[in-house]
This record gives sequence, C-alpha cells and structure tokens, in this order.
Amino acid sequence: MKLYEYLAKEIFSKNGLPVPKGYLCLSPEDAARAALELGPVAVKAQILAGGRGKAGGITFAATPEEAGIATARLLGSEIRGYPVTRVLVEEKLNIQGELYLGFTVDTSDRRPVALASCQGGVNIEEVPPEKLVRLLIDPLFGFSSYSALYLGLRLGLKGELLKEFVSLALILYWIFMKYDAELVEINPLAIVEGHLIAADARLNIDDDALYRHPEIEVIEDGSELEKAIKNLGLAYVQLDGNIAVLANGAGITMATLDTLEKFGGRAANFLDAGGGAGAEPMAKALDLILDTGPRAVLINIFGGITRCDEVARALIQVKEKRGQTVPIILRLVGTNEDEAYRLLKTYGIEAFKGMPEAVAAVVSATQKL
Amino acid sequence: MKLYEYLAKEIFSKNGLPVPKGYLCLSPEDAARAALELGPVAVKAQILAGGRGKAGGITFAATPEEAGIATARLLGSEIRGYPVTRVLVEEKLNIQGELYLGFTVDTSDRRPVALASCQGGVNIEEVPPEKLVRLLIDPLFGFSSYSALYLGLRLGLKGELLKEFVSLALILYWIFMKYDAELVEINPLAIVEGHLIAADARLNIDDDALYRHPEIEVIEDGSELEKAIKNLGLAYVQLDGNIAVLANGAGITMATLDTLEKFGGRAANFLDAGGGAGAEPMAKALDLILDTGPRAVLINIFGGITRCDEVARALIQVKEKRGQTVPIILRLVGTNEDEAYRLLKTYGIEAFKGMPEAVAAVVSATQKL
Amino acid sequence: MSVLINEETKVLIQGITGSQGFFHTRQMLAYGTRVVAGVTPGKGGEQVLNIPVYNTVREAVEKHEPDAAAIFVPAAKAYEAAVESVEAGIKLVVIISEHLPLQDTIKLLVLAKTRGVTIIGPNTFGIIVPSKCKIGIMPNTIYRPGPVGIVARSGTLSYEVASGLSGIGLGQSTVIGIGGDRVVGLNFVECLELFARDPLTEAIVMVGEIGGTAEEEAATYIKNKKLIKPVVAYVAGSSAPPGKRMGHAGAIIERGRGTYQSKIRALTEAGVKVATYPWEVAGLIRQLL
Amino acid sequence: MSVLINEETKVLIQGITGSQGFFHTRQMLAYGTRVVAGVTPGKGGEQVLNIPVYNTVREAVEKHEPDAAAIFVPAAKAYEAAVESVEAGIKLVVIISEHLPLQDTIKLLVLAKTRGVTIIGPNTFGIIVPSKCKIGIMPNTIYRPGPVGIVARSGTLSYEVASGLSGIGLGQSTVIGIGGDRVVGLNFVECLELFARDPLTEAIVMVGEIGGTAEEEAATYIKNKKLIKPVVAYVAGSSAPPGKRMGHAGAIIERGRGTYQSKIRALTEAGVKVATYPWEVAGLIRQLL
Repeated sequence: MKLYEYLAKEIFSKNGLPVPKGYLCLSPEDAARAALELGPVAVKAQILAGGRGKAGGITFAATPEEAGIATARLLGSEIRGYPVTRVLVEEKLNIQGELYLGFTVDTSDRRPVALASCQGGVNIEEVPPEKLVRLLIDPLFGFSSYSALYLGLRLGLKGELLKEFVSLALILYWIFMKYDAELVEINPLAIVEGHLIAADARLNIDDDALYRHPEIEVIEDGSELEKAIKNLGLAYVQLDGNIAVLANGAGITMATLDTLEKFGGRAANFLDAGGGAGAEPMAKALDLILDTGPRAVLINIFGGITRCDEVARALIQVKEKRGQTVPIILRLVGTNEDEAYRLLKTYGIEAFKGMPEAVAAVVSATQKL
Repeated sequence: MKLYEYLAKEIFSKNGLPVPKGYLCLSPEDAARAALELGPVAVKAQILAGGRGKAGGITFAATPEEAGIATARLLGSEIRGYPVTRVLVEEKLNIQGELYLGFTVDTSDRRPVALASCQGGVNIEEVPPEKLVRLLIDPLFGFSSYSALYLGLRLGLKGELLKEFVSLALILYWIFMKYDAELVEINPLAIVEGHLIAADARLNIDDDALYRHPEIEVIEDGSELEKAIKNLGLAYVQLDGNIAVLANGAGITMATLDTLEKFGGRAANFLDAGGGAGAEPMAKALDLILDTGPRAVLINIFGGITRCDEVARALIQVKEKRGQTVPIILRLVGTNEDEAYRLLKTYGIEAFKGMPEAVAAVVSATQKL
Repeated sequence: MSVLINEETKVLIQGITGSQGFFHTRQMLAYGTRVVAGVTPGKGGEQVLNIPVYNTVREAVEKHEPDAAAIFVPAAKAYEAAVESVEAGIKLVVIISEHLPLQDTIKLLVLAKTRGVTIIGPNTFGIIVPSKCKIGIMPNTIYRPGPVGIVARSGTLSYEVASGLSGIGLGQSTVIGIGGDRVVGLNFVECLELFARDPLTEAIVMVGEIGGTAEEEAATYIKNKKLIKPVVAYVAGSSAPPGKRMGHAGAIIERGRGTYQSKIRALTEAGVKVATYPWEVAGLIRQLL
Repeated sequence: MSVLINEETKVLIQGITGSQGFFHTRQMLAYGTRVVAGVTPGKGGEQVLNIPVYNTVREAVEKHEPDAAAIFVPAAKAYEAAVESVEAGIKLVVIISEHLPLQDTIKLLVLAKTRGVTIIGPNTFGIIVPSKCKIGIMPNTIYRPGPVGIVARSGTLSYEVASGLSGIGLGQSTVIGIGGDRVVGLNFVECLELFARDPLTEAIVMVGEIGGTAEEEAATYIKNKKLIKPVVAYVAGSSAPPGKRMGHAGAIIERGRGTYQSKIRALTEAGVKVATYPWEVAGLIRQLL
C-alpha cells in the first residue's frame, strides 16, 4: 500500500527525520492560509504515483494568492491518471544539492538493500551506475552505523552533512523495518543551508503486513468495483476490453489474458480468485463483474485448492439469481471435477476441459454479438 | 552482580511476573506492621547467598508479634557468612507444588539455556537428571512460545497451569535478556491455589553490562577494602593468610597463590592487577594492601600489557611514600623489563626473574620474622 | 532417485486441524504420502485421520523424525510455525500458506540458511514426485511418473502443463512450486541445479511469469553452466500493461529486467524453447526428448 | 605451515588510534607483523605509524584485503567493531578488548558462525607464530620458532610457559590465547584439532584454570579422538576456595565439573601429563619429545 507524501512525511517526522514545514490542504482557502504562515511555498499534488513533478503536479507560489490559484488549478485535475483531491502546501526550500536515499527489498538476493546516490532528484533513474551505491543488508546484522557511515562516505559527504546522513539513514532503515515497508525513499534528500532534509517522501507498506499496523489508516486505491472485489479477498485489476475474465491463480489468470489477446479478444479485467476461494466470494465477484456489462465472461479454473464443485455452485447460484445473462464460457478441470460436471449437467450448463477451446468460444461469442 | 531477592522480585513484578505480596523491612516494627496487613507471613533474610532456608534464614510468623520477634532474631545475625541487615516480610503461601525454572548461559555451548524441573524447592540440586529439562537456546531464534510450551509439557503441566507457565517462561527469558542477566531463577516456582507464583527470585546481572543499566542500583558486596580496590578497576578477593599477593592476570595470580601454598606460605589475598594497569592504580592497590598489615608482599609480574617499568615505578612510589615497609618481594619479567631493572637499581630495589625463587624468598621472609 | 523427496519421506503437517490442513492431509494420504504427525498447539494428544497430533514440532520430531514439514497455518502464524520446524531440525519446509509479510519471509529464509534447511514457498502449491510422494495442494489426478522435471511459480499454470504432459504420455520426475511471492526460498536456479543432478530428469519445464528477475537468472545459469538437459519455458504476462513500478528503487534494482520481453529474450538466448501458449509445452518437450 | 596465521597474514587494527591500539601496533610492527590498515571512525585519512587509517572496515577491506583483524576498542564498542569486521568479510578476528558484556559475546559468536569467521577471544592476549606473525599483546621477546603448540586461557601464565620452553631451546609452532572470559570463540578443543593437523606442531601445552568445563572437554577430545601428539597441561587454581557458585543453574550445568580436581582427573585419564608448577611444563615437554 502506497502512502501519500504527506502521510509518509508525518511518519518520517514522528520518527525524527527532518521534513519541510507544511500543511495538507483540501481547498484554495486552506492553501492561502498555509502560505500566509509559511511564506513562499511549494504546492504539491498528492497522488499515489511517481513522476508528478514532470507532469506539472508541483507548483511554486510566492504569495498566499498564488498558492490559492495553484491549488485551485490542481484540485480536480488529473495527473498521471490520478484525480487530485488534496495538495500539500510546504515551505519552499532553498535547495543547494540533491541526494537520493532509499531502502527496499532485493527479491533476487532475498534481503533488504540500501540505495543511495549523490545525484538525487527527478532524473535519478538515469544516474550512471557508478554514481549509485547499492548495499545489501544481511538481516542478521541489520543496517549498522558503520554501514550508514560507509554509505555516506561513498556519497562523498563530510563533516556535519556526513553525521546528519548517518543518523538519518539509520532512522530511515528503522522506519523501513518498523512499518513493514516494501520501500522507503527520499528523493530528493535535499541539502538546505548545510543541513539535510527530506524534500519528498515515499513509503510503501507491505499489504500482507498491514494487519499488524492498525495505527496506519488504509488508503483505498482504485475504483469502487476494485475495492468491492478486493474486500472479497480476491485480486482484481480493471482493464479496457469487453470480456470479463475470472480465473484461479495469478499465473493462470495472466495466461488466460495473454491467450485471449492472442486469439483476438480483449479482456475487461484481471480477476484472480486465488487459492481456495469458496463458492460464496466467487459468486459475489461474478455478480459484480456482470454488473459492469461485459459482452461475455470467461471463467478458467484448474482446480487445486479451488474445488471445481464450488466453482460450479458459484456459477449456478449466479445464474439462478440473475436469470438470463451474457454468455458465460466455463473452462473447468481439477479437484472434484466429476462432481462439478455432474452439478453443471443438472443445470444444463456446458463446460470445456481445454483452454484453447474455451478461449476460442468466448472470442467467437463476442464476435457473434 | 547478585540482586537481593526483594530487588529481583521488584523487577519480576514490574515485568509482569506474579510474586507474593511483601515488604522490605529494616526493623521488627516494620515487620510487625507488614504482618498486620498481610496476615500470616514468611520472614526472609535478604542475603546474597543461596541455601538460606536450610541455614535458618526463613521463618514463618502467624502474628505481627511473631513477625517482629523473627525479624529481631534475623537482623544482625549472620547467615552463610553474610550479616543480615534487611528482611523481606511476605504473605505466607499455601504451596501445593514446587517447580523450578531458570535461564543462564551454558559457557561450553556458548549460548543461553533454559532449565526446568517439576521437582523444585530446596533439594533442586539433588533432582535426578531425568527430572530436569535442559533446553539450549539459539540466540538467533530466541526463546519462542513453542519452546516455552515444550518446556511446560515436559514438566507435565496441563490446562491453565500450562498456559501460565508459557507466559511466565517467556517473560522470564525477556527479563534475562533485557537486564543482561547471567542468571535468572525461580525456585520454587510455586503452585498456589491452582496458579503459578514466584515464591523466590534470583537475578544476577553481568558486571560487564552494568554500564548499560543505569536504572539498576549497584549493590556493593564485600569489605571496604575489597570495594576500594575494585574501584581502582582491579580484581580483589580477601583470604586469610599473611602474605599479600599482587600479580597481573587471573591465571598468574592463581598460579602464584597455588605455588605459595605448596611452598608453605599463606596468601592474604588475591589481587589481579589485570590487563594494562598503569602505575597509578597499582601503587594505590599496593598502598591499600600494605594498610592491612601483611607480614610480607609478593609481587609477581610477567609483563604483556602491563609494562615492567610501570610496575617498578608503582613500587618505587609506594616505597618513597611509606618509607620502611614489610618485605616486598618482586618477581618481574616481560615488556620493558630492562628499563624496569634500571629504575629499580637506581632505588636499590632487588627483583627476581624466576617465580620459584621469588616465592621461596617471600615464604622465607615471613618465616624469618 | 528424485528431487528433495521420495516414497520414504516422512511428512509432518503443521495446522493439521485447520480446514485447509485437514482437507489436504486427506488428499496427501490418499496419494500415498507418509504423513506421520500433525502439529496444532492446544490439540496435542488428538488424532486426525489416524495421524497423531502434537502441541509442538519438537515432540513430533522426537517421536517420528519427519523429513519434511508442510505449513497450513494462517499468514499471521505461518512464520512462527515455519521457524519452529526449522529450529526443531526438519530439513525441508514447504510453506503452503500465503500472504506472509515480506519481512517474515526474509527473516525465515535467513534462519533456515543457518540450519541448512530448504524452504519451499511461501505461497507454493508444493512439491510432488508422481506416484511416490506429494507434499502440497495440487490435484492428485494429473501427474504420471516420467522424465520431465517441472519448476513453476504458479500452481494452476503448472497443473495445466503437467496435465498436458501426462496427456501425451510424458510423466514427471518431480514437480516443484517455488511459490508466487516476490521473495521465496528455493528458486528457479536452485531447482535447475537439482534437476541437472537428478538422473531421473531428462528434460525440464520452467513456468514463469512477469515481475522479478528469477527467469533472467535462470537463463544466465543455463547459459553459463551449459545445462545439457533441454529446457522448455512458458512465461505468463505477455498482455500485461507495464506494471505500476515500486518507486525508483524498484527500477534501479531491476534495471529494465523483469518484463515479458526481457525474460523471453534471456531465455531464448540461453537456448531455452519458449512456448507461446501453456498447452504447447508438452509438444515442445516431446520434440526435444 | 602454522596455525591460523603466518608471515603472509595481513592484519587490520581496529582502534589503532587509541593508546593501547597504538602501543601494540608499534610492537606488532616491530615484530614483523604485516599490519596493513587501521580503522577508527572519524579518523579516516590519517596515518598512524605509516599505516593508513580508515573510517570503516569495509573501505579498508576494499583497499587492502586483510586476513585478520585485531580489536583494540573499549568494551562498550568492541561488539560493534568485531561485528563490523565479521560482516566486512575478514575471516579471523582477534578480540583483545576485555569486559565485553556476555550477551554481546554470545551474539557476536553466532553471527561469526554464519559467516564462517574464527573469533579468538574476547579478553585474549592474541595469537603468535614466533618470528613470523604476532597479533596480540604478548611480549615480543619470549618466543622462539619450534615444535610446541601452546593454547592458554591466561596471558601471563602462557608467557611464563613459553619463556620456560624457549629457555631450554624448545620453540613454539603457534601460541593461541583463547581468552579469559567465560564465553569465548575458538576453544581448547578446536585448538587441539588445529594443532593435531599442523605438521609443525609436535607437542602441545594446554594452560588452563578452574571454572567452566573447557579443560574437561579437551580431555574428552584427547581421549576419544586418540590424539597422538603428546600433551602437557598446567591448570591454575589448586589453592582456590570453592567458588561462590552461580545459583542452582550453574551447579546443574557443571554437575561437579569445573573444579581443579575434576580437571586434573579428566586430563590425567586422557593421558595428559599435568605439571604441578608452571615452570615444570618445559621439562615435561622435553621428556615427551
């Protein structure tokens, strides 16, 4: 789960990291009031995507009036596909230098990694490898002060800045661990009047660890439908085609979408009913995606944890409830397959055992319509 | 550093372990007042040695008057060589069973170890090995709830007692780690009305870790002289002979005492000037042990960190200050030996290079007197 | 011979009294797996499907010396359950549970390494040696003994592939699910090494997907170590839109790898045959054997 | 050949700018030890005795690839210093510092084991291969090259013994101080194993003392592994009064071992010659060679 910049900065600040003075503003009036207190400010759109600066999501304002205008312009606009509903109004920093510092997990080395550069800022992804320090962290050893010192020295820092960097890096790693983060990132880590300050802040929390962080408010990202299906415990992503897809397991769902595309169809969504979903949530999910008005539905189940009979029951339940629907093409094999086919037969529903046959059938069904 | 039972129980209680209600009492009046509140009580001498119960250090009192009498008898008495200056007056427990639970370090396996028995109480050391559960703890894994559960099951506990034992054992290990303990021990871990309670408490803190536990008041154990020499940073133990011994390193000090005994002498003390002691503390220690009125002094230095010239200077300084003293026999070899002998020669002090010669000389010096 | 497990393997089930644990224990027993004990704290002394249940792994280990543990425990307790098996000396731990916090997995893998324990998963469908031993949640019906080793990130996709192979008479030596999480224990490269050394395995199927760099690393291994057994791969995700990347740090670490294109390129360059559709894998293997 | 170190060994000094570190670095250089770098945070870039000083061990390792580190850092910082060397990949860490908290030592040893690092100490006088390499604080003058391996808990007592051996023309192959603390890294048994395998070592001296059970374990090793090289032991503490024991737990663990009598009995039963006085050791070795 991504946190908005202002929430990440709240957490940074609470744990002792220096951040600019600023206020979350929901209206131009709020922003003008904030600017009155702060003087020249930066008005920053709060969206859950990067590249905001280049997309016009950050404006500077010298006066409260300018801050209000900038805020009015940002609120309600859309940046990188995200509607802007809130802005952060912050004191404008007189930045003398920009560093980069982040912690994340190196999935291939299976451990945390520190990343740092003396060339932070908007072009960090184009920084040459030799300007990027990458330090793997052994979880048994943790990220120690000598590691922070080494990192700071590699960035070429000295004196007071080096000291500040060491303590800041230790706190940032502490935040990374304490909040079960997938990523913490400060870019730029700005040098202002000879001191370091987190000019931007990014903090992504591991969804699977959210249950042990009740203090963190869950940010609902995505459409109402996405939220509704996620609340059923299933993984859902909306796409722009017309064939709704439901499969079990991320891999087979992806493969179904791939196949569909190659067979000339266009998927309306990615819906992974995942491991061991029972009839109840699957029926609900099916119901919800039928509400979106797809031209057809493709259900592709290879039963492992998911039992074919439960899928059959889910389908029957929805059909019973909704009566006539758009074509629902079912591909079903695996655990309790025989029981499922017996049930389906009772209700006169046909199913395919092969994936290409099912995909071809759904594509042809949409083309027929 | 050993903690008194009442201090250990304070820490136990603060960390959530059940202990009997009780008060530290310094006078019979205190004890009577405590008993008035508590009803029938146990009056327990607070000394830094085990085996107190068998030596008469624990008395039961049914009334405040009896509690006062028992306290009066204990205060000022000596138990196992320790003068009793304080007693703990505690509610008398109606003990239905006695377990044993402790954590310490297994120095040979180089890790913490949990020890538990279903036959706790005064005879714990005689419990047969099969009644003792010994569970080594891997510091990387810690002492987990499954380990505590295993331990409780091995003691034959069930139901509520098992649950209490698990949570109690986890807290006790937590205390062991948090307070840098060498040992935490509950013996007996009493069963009273179907619940577990720490009837006794032992907590020994690692001396070398005391610096990071400013919250723990240092308990001065030993004589004034022992304290004075310990304050110089040297290791000192008082013995009952008449030849004061000063050497550098625990091993050579022990070997000097062993040799002295075999040569027919009797050491007045063990004084290990240890690694790298400079002239200053050594001179002060020498001064202090001369004050105790030994018949002679044996100094045995094989210089590694300790530099012979500094030893020589320490000796010269003391001789200069005190004038005529009892015989001081010096055995000196090692780092900066030549410089030391040059210095000693200037002041007309003789020294031996061989240990047997020096020991023989000091024994003969005391026999001559 | 087979990889990691065989008909002698004695299996402990953690969470045997839960609904998933119970269901799949029954399936494993039906498959012939030697399930010797179960563990559920608080249920020690009970019997489930004639299998004795213990409160702690240590007791079960003392009595039955299991070779492997399967974890069917909810995410919040899966870490401690797995660590309990690792500490108790079980040398193979298969974590079926999903949604383990990332930091739990990382810590578990580090601890397992200090004890020389192989972790499969988390979020895996398990491991199976057809007709010999199954530790996992895959359907009992689709596998046949034979010469093809399968290593897969995704369960259902691997069932698809295994079923396709069995359908044309090509059985499997061992099928390993490495788990769908970003961080997993046993990985593609390690499985390839195991298959390379296994005399029963004559060809290998890799079932991958976009994200992470495991497939690229496998390709590098195949290329550098000159793996002589033929490898066929299927990678899911060709139609996926470019993912919402995890900040700069993700980009910095992956450096352009992790996409469908990069995986296909790396595998092809390493001499791996890449199937366009999952059902084509079996045919490609037949051509290569 | 020698044990653990030799004339090629490159040594890093942690705490080189402190008074002890400085003094003993000078002594080691005088002895011919290849001290290649020093580390003191905050003093990076300086030179001490013509040795470059770094802020971190990692930098020193990148530039000089030291084989061993010697720790001359105050107790409160010794743990982190040693861990820094372990993590940076140095394979032998000699901890001269004393008074390390027990739990620090325990944690350090566990971490070192995960990296295959040998820890000598804490509270050790170090290790020396006479005329080749000295890492420690022992006097430079008392050792001669020769066939006797010495392993000792106590520094000064071992100097006594080494000096006695040198005095009758019996040099030393390697002298190892395992450290005076209750918990130490390299122990008696491991040193005996090293000496058993070392072709330069023809006889072994063990210098022990009361407390702990290290001498008893060494005796068991000698007996069970049928160590054929002759061993002479001296154990200090015959005159010590029975120690104030550490609660019941101590008694339960030691079970009557740890006393002077138990050590002498165990060693004698294992065929070890036990010297009554430290200065007798040399003579006993001469008889056995």
